[in-house]
Amino acid sequence: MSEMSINILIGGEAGQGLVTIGQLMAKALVRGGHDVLVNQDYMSRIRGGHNFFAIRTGPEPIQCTTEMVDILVALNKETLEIHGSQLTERGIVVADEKIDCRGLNALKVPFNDLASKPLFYNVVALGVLGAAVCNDIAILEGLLQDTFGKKGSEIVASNLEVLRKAYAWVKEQNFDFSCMPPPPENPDKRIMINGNEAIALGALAAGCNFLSFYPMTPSTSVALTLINKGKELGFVAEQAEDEIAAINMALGASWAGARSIVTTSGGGFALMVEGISLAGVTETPVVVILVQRPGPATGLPTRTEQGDLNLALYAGHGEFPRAIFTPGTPEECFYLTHRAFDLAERYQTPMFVLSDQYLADSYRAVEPFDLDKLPEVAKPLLKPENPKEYKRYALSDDCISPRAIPGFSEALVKVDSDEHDEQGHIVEDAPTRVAQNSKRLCKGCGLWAEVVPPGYYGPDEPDVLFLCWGSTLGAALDASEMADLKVAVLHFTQVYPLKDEQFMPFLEAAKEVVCVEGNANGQFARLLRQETGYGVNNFILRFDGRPITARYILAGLKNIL
Amino acid sequence: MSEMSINILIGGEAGQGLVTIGQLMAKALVRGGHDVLVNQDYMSRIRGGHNFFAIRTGPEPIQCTTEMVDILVALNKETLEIHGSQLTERGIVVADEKIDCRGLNALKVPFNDLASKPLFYNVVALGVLGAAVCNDIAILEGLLQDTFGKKGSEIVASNLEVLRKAYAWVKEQNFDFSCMPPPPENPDKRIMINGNEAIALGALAAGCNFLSFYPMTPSTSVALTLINKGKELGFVAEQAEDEIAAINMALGASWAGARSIVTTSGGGFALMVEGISLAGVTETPVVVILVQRPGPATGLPTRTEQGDLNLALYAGHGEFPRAIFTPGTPEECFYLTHRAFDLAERYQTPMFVLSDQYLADSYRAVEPFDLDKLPEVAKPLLKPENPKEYKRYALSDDCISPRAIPGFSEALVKVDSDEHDEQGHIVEDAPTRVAQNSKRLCKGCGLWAEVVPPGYYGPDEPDVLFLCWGSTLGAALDASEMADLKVAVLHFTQVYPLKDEQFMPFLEAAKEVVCVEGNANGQFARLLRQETGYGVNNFILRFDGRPITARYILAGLKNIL
Amino acid sequence: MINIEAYGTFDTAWCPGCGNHSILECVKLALSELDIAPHQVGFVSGIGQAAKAPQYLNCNMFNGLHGRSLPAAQGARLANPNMVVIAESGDGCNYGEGGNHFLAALRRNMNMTLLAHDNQIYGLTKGQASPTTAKGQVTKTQPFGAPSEPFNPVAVAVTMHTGFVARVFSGDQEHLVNIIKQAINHKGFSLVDILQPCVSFNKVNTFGWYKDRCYRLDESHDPKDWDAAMKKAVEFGDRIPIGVIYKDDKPGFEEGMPSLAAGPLATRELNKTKLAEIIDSFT
Amino acid sequence: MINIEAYGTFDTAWCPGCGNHSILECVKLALSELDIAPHQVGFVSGIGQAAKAPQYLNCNMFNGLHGRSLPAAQGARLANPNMVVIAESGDGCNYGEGGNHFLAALRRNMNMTLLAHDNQIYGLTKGQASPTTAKGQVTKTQPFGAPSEPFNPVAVAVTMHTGFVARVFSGDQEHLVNIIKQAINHKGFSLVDILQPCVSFNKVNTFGWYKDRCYRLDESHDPKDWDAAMKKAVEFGDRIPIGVIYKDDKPGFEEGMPSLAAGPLATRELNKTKLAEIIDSFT
Ligand SMILES: Cc1ncc(C[n+]2csc(CCOP(=O)(O)OP(=O)(O)O)c2C)c(N)n1
Ligand SMILES: Cc1ncc(C[n+]2csc(CCOP(=O)(O)OP(=O)(O)O)c2C)c(N)n1
Ligand code: SF4
Ligand code: SF4
Ligand SMILES: [Mg+2]
Ligand SMILES: [Mg+2]
Repeated sequence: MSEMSINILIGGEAGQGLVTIGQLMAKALVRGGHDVLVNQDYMSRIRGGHNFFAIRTGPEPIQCTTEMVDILVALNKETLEIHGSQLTERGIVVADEKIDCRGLNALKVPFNDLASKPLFYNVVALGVLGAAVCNDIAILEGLLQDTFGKKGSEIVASNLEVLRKAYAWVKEQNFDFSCMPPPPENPDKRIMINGNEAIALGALAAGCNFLSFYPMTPSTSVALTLINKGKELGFVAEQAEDEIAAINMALGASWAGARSIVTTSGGGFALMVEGISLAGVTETPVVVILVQRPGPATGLPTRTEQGDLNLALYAGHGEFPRAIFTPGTPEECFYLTHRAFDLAERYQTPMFVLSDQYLADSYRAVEPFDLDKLPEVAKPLLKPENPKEYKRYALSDDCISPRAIPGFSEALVKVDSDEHDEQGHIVEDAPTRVAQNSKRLCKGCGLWAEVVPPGYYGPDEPDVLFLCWGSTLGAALDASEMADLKVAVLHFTQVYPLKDEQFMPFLEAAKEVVCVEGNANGQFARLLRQETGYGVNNFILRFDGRPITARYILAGLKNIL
Repeated sequence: MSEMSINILIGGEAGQGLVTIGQLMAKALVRGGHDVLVNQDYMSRIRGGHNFFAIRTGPEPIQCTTEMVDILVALNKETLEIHGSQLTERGIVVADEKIDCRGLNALKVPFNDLASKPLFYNVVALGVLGAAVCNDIAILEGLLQDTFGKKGSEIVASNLEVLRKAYAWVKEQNFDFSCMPPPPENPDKRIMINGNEAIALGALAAGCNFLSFYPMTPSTSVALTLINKGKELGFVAEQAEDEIAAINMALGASWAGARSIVTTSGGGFALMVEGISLAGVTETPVVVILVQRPGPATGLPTRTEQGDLNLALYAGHGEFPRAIFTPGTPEECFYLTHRAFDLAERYQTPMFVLSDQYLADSYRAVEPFDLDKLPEVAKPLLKPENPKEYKRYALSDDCISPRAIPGFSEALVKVDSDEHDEQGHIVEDAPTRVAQNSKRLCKGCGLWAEVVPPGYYGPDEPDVLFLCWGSTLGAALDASEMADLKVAVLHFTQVYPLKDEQFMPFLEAAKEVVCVEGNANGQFARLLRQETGYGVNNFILRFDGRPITARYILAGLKNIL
Repeated sequence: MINIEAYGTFDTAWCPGCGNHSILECVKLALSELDIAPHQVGFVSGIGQAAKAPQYLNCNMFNGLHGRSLPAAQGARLANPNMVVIAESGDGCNYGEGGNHFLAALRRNMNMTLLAHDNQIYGLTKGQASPTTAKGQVTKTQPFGAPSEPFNPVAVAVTMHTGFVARVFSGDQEHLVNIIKQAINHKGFSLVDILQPCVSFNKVNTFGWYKDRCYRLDESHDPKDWDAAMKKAVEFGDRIPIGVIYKDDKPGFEEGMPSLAAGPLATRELNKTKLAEIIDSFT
Repeated sequence: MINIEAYGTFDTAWCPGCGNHSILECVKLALSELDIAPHQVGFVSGIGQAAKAPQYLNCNMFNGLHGRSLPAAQGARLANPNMVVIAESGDGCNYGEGGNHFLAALRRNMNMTLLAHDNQIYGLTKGQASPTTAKGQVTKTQPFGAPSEPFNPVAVAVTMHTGFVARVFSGDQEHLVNIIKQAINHKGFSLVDILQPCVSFNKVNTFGWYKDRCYRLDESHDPKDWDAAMKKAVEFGDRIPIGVIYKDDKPGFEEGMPSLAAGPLATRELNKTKLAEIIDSFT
């Protein structure tokens, strides 16, 4: 329920620092006890164009972004033109005094006067906005301290001065910012984190210690977080020459004892497809983080979509098992990535975490992850029992062969991209092929037995059930609460394999099932029909590169019902 | 019905020339009016190991290979050990006199005496076998003439001498070769061709004039045929540095006016996945020939499987239309490849022809393709009407924009891997994205409207309906005729898109539907359920790298019923 | 001469002060001075800031995948030997993701030009080390400094006896135009490695940094002398020679491919009689 | 010294007379003479005839994808700095499909050895031109002759100042063993390009062809002299120098990566306290 929330949108050109302002502001709100949910919209360019950073905030849980704007911080005129129509009735504009606000309810800020030089425009904006929505200047001061501390006390002092001046100026104006609800009393401690950062932390928590990657928006910040936060943990990262190198390097490392991750987006993932197959046949653990953006090909590189589910499902020639996780929140990003590592190690096959640009860049206030509550992640063997007799692909009842790491005993660890015998040597005969291929495929049954059940939210026997996966969770929840029907949400955080008994009763109990997906083909609905025979007839799809919102869903629902 | 057929298996080490003997023998049989069907089984090595070349032949149509052997030509002892148990009751062994045939009915050939030097062993084998199964030595002589003609008359003469000597020697033995039926009278003219050669000819017939490829078994012979047969047609071919280069080169060429093909197998295709997506978004025609072999990864490089259907279906990130053809015979290889080019040009999107090693290497006797009966293949525009106003991605009712070739008028032809406007310029706005993405996807409806219907063979309302696709056609047909139930076959030569009205009545009319596929997961059956909701419950699957045969199907059927 | 206005003026998505602006201008100048009309030229690019260049002039354009401009460009060359083919992309595109294609293109020596905008950084993805980034240079993804030796495309091209090898600087426009013209005129593969400041992400190799180091090669340098060329190719430090480093007029790829002689593939007609004979050869 | 028998004897799938047999023997000799036990060494290979080599000796093995042995090998190195890592594959694998990885590996200069069996042909796929096939050499897929200039891996490696660059001939076993030992001992990336006859598909570069041309470099050649090395690197015709062409003891990749100092990744324990602090830093 985000009834009490407001939505702050900071808009301007790339290069104007709106992300800095936005991040600091959001963090201040979180420190103040508010919930936040950020939606970042940016172009595939470094300067110019039009970007925005929207913070939805309030004292109660926020589930998704919204088109409506309550406070529009316009760093340029264009922002007003583009977003003016999104202002709510109570909507306020904050803009430089030189911008013509055409009669809108605007706080016109004398940026030039408040900032001694253009470098400080950002801090002015922060001070102004902070005064509007955060009644405790100490929080803002602390934030600047944390941010600029490393740069020396002089820098901190000059920033603080500007901040205080801007803050004070706003207070003098007596402008009505009452749309901003007060913070809750005694709020719990929260961290502010986005989907990509949460994935990186989940990986680190699972003992991941090796990354090979090639930069690609919107996945790069997973790598950045691993590299920069992992520094103190002895994390090893290498930027590869291309994505093919990245996946093969990750597999070589995994064979030699690393816990490996690769991070990429659509086109980069496409290049990894052969390597995925190598992971499958060699039974080498690897976790693939695929942060989706709209395709085909380069498509819309900085926008969001859920268009690569099919590719993830079938990436790799030949047949081998896998699991695909599709978190809907940063928390789920953290826990499911952690889980992916455990499964990758136990089942010795590639695991996938699918996110998308919306979730990747969406900061949220989150309860700090409790490391002690995490299950232990499985480990390979350093020294198998009878090293001399060790067989990497030993046949066994559960189809899982003990995985030894080479170099720590006399065991020879042979992995092979060709079909192979138990030792790992190349073979061509039919019986060995059948034995090894069956062994690999049979691991899929184990995976199936421990599928994460979908989340069911809402009343029993609803009029409408929203079927969704991944980042659309929040929008579906919001929409379900806003609709004047009895609506529930069935959200899949694991889309493959599917275990029908976990959800078929929900589908059957609902009057109408509506599939909500961020793609044009309803890829998940098709998968569902493939796996269960259950056909969905109603779709709310979006493929314009923008995140699905509650309003979008409700509008779609009107067309359907 | 292949009741009157016999099966000749020539076995030996790689490097012993068994393919040469086999090809010449098969050709002689075809020239003599017999039908033939070849199954080649070889290891991933150049010398040594064990390979065989099996020719099933007879006066009536042959549909598939068989495990049973009537004439076993053993070029070494191992062949007898491996294949001895496959001999039929009437089975005969042909082997060097030094090989111990352990009481089998054997013609023991004095190879050393008959061949003046080891170089001629092959011709001796041909002469001996020829005498056994082909009563007209003139055919064999003509064949040697054709084969060695280019090397000069002396070579021809010495080969002919050996041939005649071997032939005469056999005739002297009065060995009983009566299992070989006589040739038909007045046979129609046939050519001998395998699946890969037929694909190459189909491409040439469609005006294909550009190939970029990277060698990969079992696809290489498509490239070889295009290169060597295309020489006189001005065909342009380039061996690329890798498969990524191959697909991108083909697309660049296609943009600039070539009719492009790429040929590959599983792992190579995996590397093309990003390029496929580029073809989709740029709307650039290309035909992809994917000759399957067992995976994952390197798998069994010289064997057969139908394991890459899923990958072909979803190769490429993002969403765009495609069609996938799965010929079951060399004739279908020819005609469907031809069709793939026409569709690629008309719909400006990638088209796929899926074959596999079995079909690729399987020579058959085929009616010569009649070029005059082929439909015209669509062509792009050299000069669009108003060159100055030309827009590569003009929106239109049928969602297809006229495709101009750059350089032949003042029209500027801009294609873009980013989302783009009608001109082809990069854009990021939502409405243009929706318009262009919808335009691309809407082409899929056109493709759906002209799907090649599956072939239905056999009685109405059968007890059992074999559902199959691609190379398994012949085995399914043979099995349907051999079974003592009322059996029919539904064979898909186009597996995507699927048009349910073309086949649902057949599925519903059958008592039992049994899916026959050369993979472990029943990929086509899953696709069928995804597209239609129809779930198949009975499967006969094979994934040991060997072709599905009628006996294999019948054995599987026993387990099911 | 074709008026430069025929090449149009477009809004770009580049940062103010970026070297790309200057390169774009020089490309237009070179084309117009060479009297090449927009529809005669085919620009093929990858993905990156540099790779956007063909979006900003009137031309035929194939804006393909990151790293893959060279194969597509060569495909276009093979399809239409009358097309002036120019591949244009960044250092990451050509020497990173596309490194294998770079090597293959040098070996093929087709008649085309590669304009490699070399800002020694990944611009569009916000500042990771590229293959030409100096060893030790700190970036967000290389907090301990770029760990590898930088790639020297010019030296590798000279090693491989590439037809035409030049290094230039986006800040020396007159020189740049001249070299681009020579490159396009050369009948074989021409590499033009264009040093270009990235004002947003490369704070080391700035305009001033290049300006201070780059000096034009004069007549004393004989680009046909391989040893001399190699010396100049590896000079990249306090002094950076710009100009034509190496030149070899050996026959191009096209001359070894008889099937190309018949002209553009788009105008070919299928010879059905010959094809029928080919089918017959399977008897 | 480890007894060579520890490395075992296996049936191979190679043709009789193939140079691979000799190389395999020399590899085993070198390892045993260096006193390296089978479980201490990790062989990483691609796909091809050469790439089968690790199947035929006792060792840890990662037999990966065609063209991708180098990334996997480097991944292994990064995961375990105690492992003796040897990548072994053919010319097609390393310089064709894997060309980009070859360049990157030269730039990284990790402590590992690449044994590139260079038969100047694609053996396993039956005789297509490889990147090192001579221009004009006719094959089934190149009926007009290979259209590109051959790739000279040694020259490119020298150009890039690779740590250890050698060219050897499979037919000179004593020499080969010696060079492999030096390569393994070198603390940085070692390229050993091994000329090897393919009796089945390369009828030009036969045993005799190599035998007639290859001559051992003697002390007069100083591998630390880059100019001299470059001269020897490009000598590939009537005379082919074999031996260590170039050597540079510059610091390896590992030294620029502080996180590698803590030893093999497999033995690391997660520091939960630090991680909790990191999580806290998001407050
Ligand atoms: C397959 C793939 N991987 C990664 C990317 C992301 N990407 C886009 S541009 C770029 C780097 C661009 O660097 P460069 O080629 O030097 O061009 P610049 O922006 O510096 O001009 C990357 C990594 C992509 N588009 N495709
Ligand atoms: C992605 C991919 N493309 C193509 C192949 C087919 N293939 C296997 S080995 C080989 C060439 C081998 O040549 P080289 O590396 O020189 O090794 P050689 O057999 O000559 O020792 C090729 C093209 C493959 N296995 N994988
Ligand atoms: S990021 Fe760098 S390369 Fe890109 S436009 Fe800006 S200055 Fe130029
Ligand atoms: S084909 Fe050539 S490289 Fe391969 S084993 Fe035979 S001789 Fe050796
Ligand atoms: Mg760059
Ligand atoms: Mg080779």
